[in-house]
Amino acid sequence: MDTTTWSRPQMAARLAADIPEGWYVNLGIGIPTMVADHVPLEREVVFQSENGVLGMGPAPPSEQIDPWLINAGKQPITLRQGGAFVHHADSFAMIRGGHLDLCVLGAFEVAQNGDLANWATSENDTAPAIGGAMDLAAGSRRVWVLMEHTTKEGRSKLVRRCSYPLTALGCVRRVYTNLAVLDVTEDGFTVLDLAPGLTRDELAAKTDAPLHFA
Amino acid sequence: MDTTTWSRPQMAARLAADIPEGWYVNLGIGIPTMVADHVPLEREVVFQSENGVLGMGPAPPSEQIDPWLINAGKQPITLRQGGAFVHHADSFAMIRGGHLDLCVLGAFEVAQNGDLANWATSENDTAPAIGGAMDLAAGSRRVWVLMEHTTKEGRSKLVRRCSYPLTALGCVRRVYTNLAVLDVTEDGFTVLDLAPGLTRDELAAKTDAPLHFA
Amino acid sequence: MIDKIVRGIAEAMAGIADGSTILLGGFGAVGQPDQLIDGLIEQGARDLTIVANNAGTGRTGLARLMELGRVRRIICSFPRSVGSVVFEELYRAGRIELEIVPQGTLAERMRAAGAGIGAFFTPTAYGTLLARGKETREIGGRPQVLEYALGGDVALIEAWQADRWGNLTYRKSGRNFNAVMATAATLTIAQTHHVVDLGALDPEAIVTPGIYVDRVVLVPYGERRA
Amino acid sequence: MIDKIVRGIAEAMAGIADGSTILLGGFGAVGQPDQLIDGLIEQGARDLTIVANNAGTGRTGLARLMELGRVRRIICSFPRSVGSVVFEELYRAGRIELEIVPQGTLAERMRAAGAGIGAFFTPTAYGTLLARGKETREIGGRPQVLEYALGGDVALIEAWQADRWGNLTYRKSGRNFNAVMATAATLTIAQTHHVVDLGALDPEAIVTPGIYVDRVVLVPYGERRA
Repeated sequence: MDTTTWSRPQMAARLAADIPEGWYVNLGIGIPTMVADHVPLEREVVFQSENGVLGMGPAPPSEQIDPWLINAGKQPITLRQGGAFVHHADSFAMIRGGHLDLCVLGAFEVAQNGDLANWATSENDTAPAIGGAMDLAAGSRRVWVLMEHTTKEGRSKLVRRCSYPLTALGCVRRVYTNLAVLDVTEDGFTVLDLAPGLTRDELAAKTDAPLHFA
Repeated sequence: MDTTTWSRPQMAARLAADIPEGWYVNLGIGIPTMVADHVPLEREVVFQSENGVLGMGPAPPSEQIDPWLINAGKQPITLRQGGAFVHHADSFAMIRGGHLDLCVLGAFEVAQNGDLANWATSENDTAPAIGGAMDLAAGSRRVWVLMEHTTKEGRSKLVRRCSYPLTALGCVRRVYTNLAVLDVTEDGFTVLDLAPGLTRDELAAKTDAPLHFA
Repeated sequence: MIDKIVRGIAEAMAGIADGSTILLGGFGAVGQPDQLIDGLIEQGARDLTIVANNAGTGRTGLARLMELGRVRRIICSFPRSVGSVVFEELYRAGRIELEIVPQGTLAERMRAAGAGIGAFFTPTAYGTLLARGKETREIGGRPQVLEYALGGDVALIEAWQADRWGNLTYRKSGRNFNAVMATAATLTIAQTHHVVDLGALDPEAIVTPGIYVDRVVLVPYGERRA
Repeated sequence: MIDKIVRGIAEAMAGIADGSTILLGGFGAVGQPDQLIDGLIEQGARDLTIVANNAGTGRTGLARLMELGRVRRIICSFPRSVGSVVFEELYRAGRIELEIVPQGTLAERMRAAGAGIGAFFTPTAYGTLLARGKETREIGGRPQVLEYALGGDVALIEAWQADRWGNLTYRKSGRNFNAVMATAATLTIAQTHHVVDLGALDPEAIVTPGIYVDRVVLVPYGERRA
C-alpha cells in the first residue's frame, strides 16, 4: 500500500476537526493560519488575533479591504458579528490570563516533555524576532503545534530534547504533522493518528524520540 | 480687630481658586467634594471619581437623576461634555499612575513631614474602611488636605508626627484649614495665608508643630 | 451556535460549590447584581469568601448572605459604612474574617488574576498598617509593596446589554468593578438589563468581550429590587 | 478652555529632547503615526531610545530615523521582518542596541508604567533566553519572571477621532499599542484622522480619555503617506 503524507491543507483540516464549537483560539502565523479555513462559520469558533481582534472572520474580497483591520500576520481580515476590538495590553491579558482555549503554533522543534522551540535557530542569532509566541505558549490553556514532521533535510522536528532556544517549557499538548497526530503525555509522544498507509515503524524511523501508540 | 475663621464653603472656595484650568482632580468625600461648586464650569477643570467617572459635572436636578451615575460618595452626579466612563482598574490606573494633577482629601492629622492620617483613629480599630484613600494619597501628583485646623476638642490636626495610622508617607503638599493655608516644605509647615484678623501667634497657639511664615 | 443566555437565575447559579471565592460586582448600589446575589442565597453554597468593595448594608443581599452564616471571609476596601450592621455584628462576634485592601489595589489584584500576572509591586499602602508583613522593595526611587493576584471561582456581575456570545456593555458608572471581575473568575455570570442580537453591539464599544463571560441571564430594569 | 489641538506637526513635536525614550504606536502599518515620525525626523532629536513592536521597514519612517543615526537603542518584540534592512545593517555594524521583549510583556510593561506598577511577575519567557539574568519566583505553582515598568518621555500615536480635551477613539485594529502607549509617556502626542466637537464622542466608547493626551494634531486620511 502506498504511503501518502498529509498536505498542509489536510493537516490544517485534521486539526480544525478537533476544535469544538465555542472555543477561543489563536492561530499562529504560517500554516496555523490555514486552520480557520477549515472551521465552518456555523461551527462558532472565536478566533483571536493578538493585535486586538477577537472574532476574526475570513479574508475580505480585495475591494472590501479595510487598511485598519489586519491579523497578527499583517493580512487583511474581517470581523464577525459578535467580534470586538481591544488594545494590546487587553489582548495579551486575554492570552496571558489563560482565557484562550487553544493556541496553534508552528515549531522548529517539539520535545517529548512538551518543550517548544519556534523562534530562533541558534543562541547566536542575536536579533531573532519573538513577537507574541512566548506569551501565547506560556499563557494559553492548550498549545497544539502544526508543523511538518521533519525539516527539509529530513531531520525530525519531534525530539528528545530541544537543541534550539526555547519558547516555553512543557507547554505543547498535541502535535499535528504531515505524518501523524501525537499527544504529549507524561510518558512522551503518544500517536493518536497516522497518515494513510504509514506504518508505525516508518513513523518511528522519522522521529527522533520514543513513540507510544494509543 | 475681630478674628473670623473661614467657613467650610470659604475654605472650599479658597482651595478652588488655586486650581488652574486643565487640571485633572479627584475630590475626596466630605468637605473636599464642596470644592467643585467653587470652580466655574467655564474654567475647565476635569474632576475624576474613582468609581470610573472622568469629567464629573454638578449634581442633577432630582428629576434627572440616573441611578447608574454616582460619585465615590454615592451621590448622584452628571457627566460633562468630554467626560468618559472607565472601569475600576482603569480608573485606579489613572490615579496610581500619577495622572491626576491633584487630589483633595480630608484628614485626621497631617504631620510636618507630609505624612497623612485620614482613615483610622486607632491601631485597634480592627475594621476601618480605607476605600481609595491610600491609592489617591500615594498616586496623585499633588495631595492637598482640606480640613478644620483643630478637632472639636480643640486639638491641633497639624502635628509634628502623626499618632493615628498612616494613609501614606510624606504625600501632603498643602493644607487648607479654617484658619490658614500652609505648604508642607522641607522645613515643615510654611504659612501662606491667614484667616482675616488672625495673628501669627494665635495660629501658632492652635498648631502642634512649628510654623514658618512665607 | 454559542449561546450563553440561560433561562433563569437558578440555571445561572447552578454548580457553585461550598468554599468558593465569589467576586461581587458593583460600587454602592450601582452595578450590583442584586438578583444573582438573591440567587446565591437561594442556591445554598456556604463557607464562601466574598470579594467586594463593601461588606453589605441593611439586611438584604450580601448582608443577608452573611447573616445566614454563609460567608467565612470577606475581602473589601470599605467594610464599615452606613447600614453595615450585619457585618459589624458578625465581625465583633468573631464570626467573619476580614481582609481590608486599598480599593485600587483590590481592583489591580483582580486585574492581575485576569491578566496572568502573579504579583506586582505598587507604592500604595507602603509604610501603613495594610502593608504590615508584606514584602517591600524600592523600584524607580519609590518604595513599593508586593501584592498578589486575587482571582475568584465565580464572578457575579451586572451588565446593561449582552448578546449570546456574552459580550457586555455597562451603563455609566455601573462599569466599575464588574468589568474587572469578569476577567478574574473561572465562572463569570452576568445579569443584564437587555439582551440584543449578535452583531448589534458596536465592536468598538464592547467593554467585556464574551471570552470572559460564561452565563448571561436577562433581568430587565423593571425587575430590579426596590 | 482646554484645547489640546495644535496647528501642525512642528508644533506637535516641539521640545522633544535628545536622549528621549520614544514610544511609537502601531502594529505593522496599522495605527502607525507616520506623520509624527516624519515630524520627529524633521525635529532633530537624537540619541533616542525607541520602543515599538517592530524595528522599521524600508527606508522611510522609523527606518529612516535609524538610518540617520538618531536611534541609540530599540526595544521591540519583532525586530527582524521583511524589509527591516536598515535595522539589520546597523545591528550587524554594532551601531544600534537591541532589547527583545515578548510582545505581551512589552505591552504589559508599558501598561505598568501607566498604572503605577513598578514591576510584575509573569510566566512568559520563564526558562528561555529572554529571561536570562532576571529574577524568578514561583507564584501559585508557576515559575514567573520579574519584569519592570517601561515608560517613555514621549508617545507618538495614531487615533481615529479626537476632541479638544484629547479624548481618543481608534479604528478597528488600529487601537493596538496606541492606547497602551498613551498612558505610559510623560508627553503623549496623537495624530488623528478626525477632530470632533467636545461631547460628540460617546463617553461609553472613548478608549483613551484625554487625561492621557497632551497634544493632538489633525492628519486626515487623505494625507496618509502612501
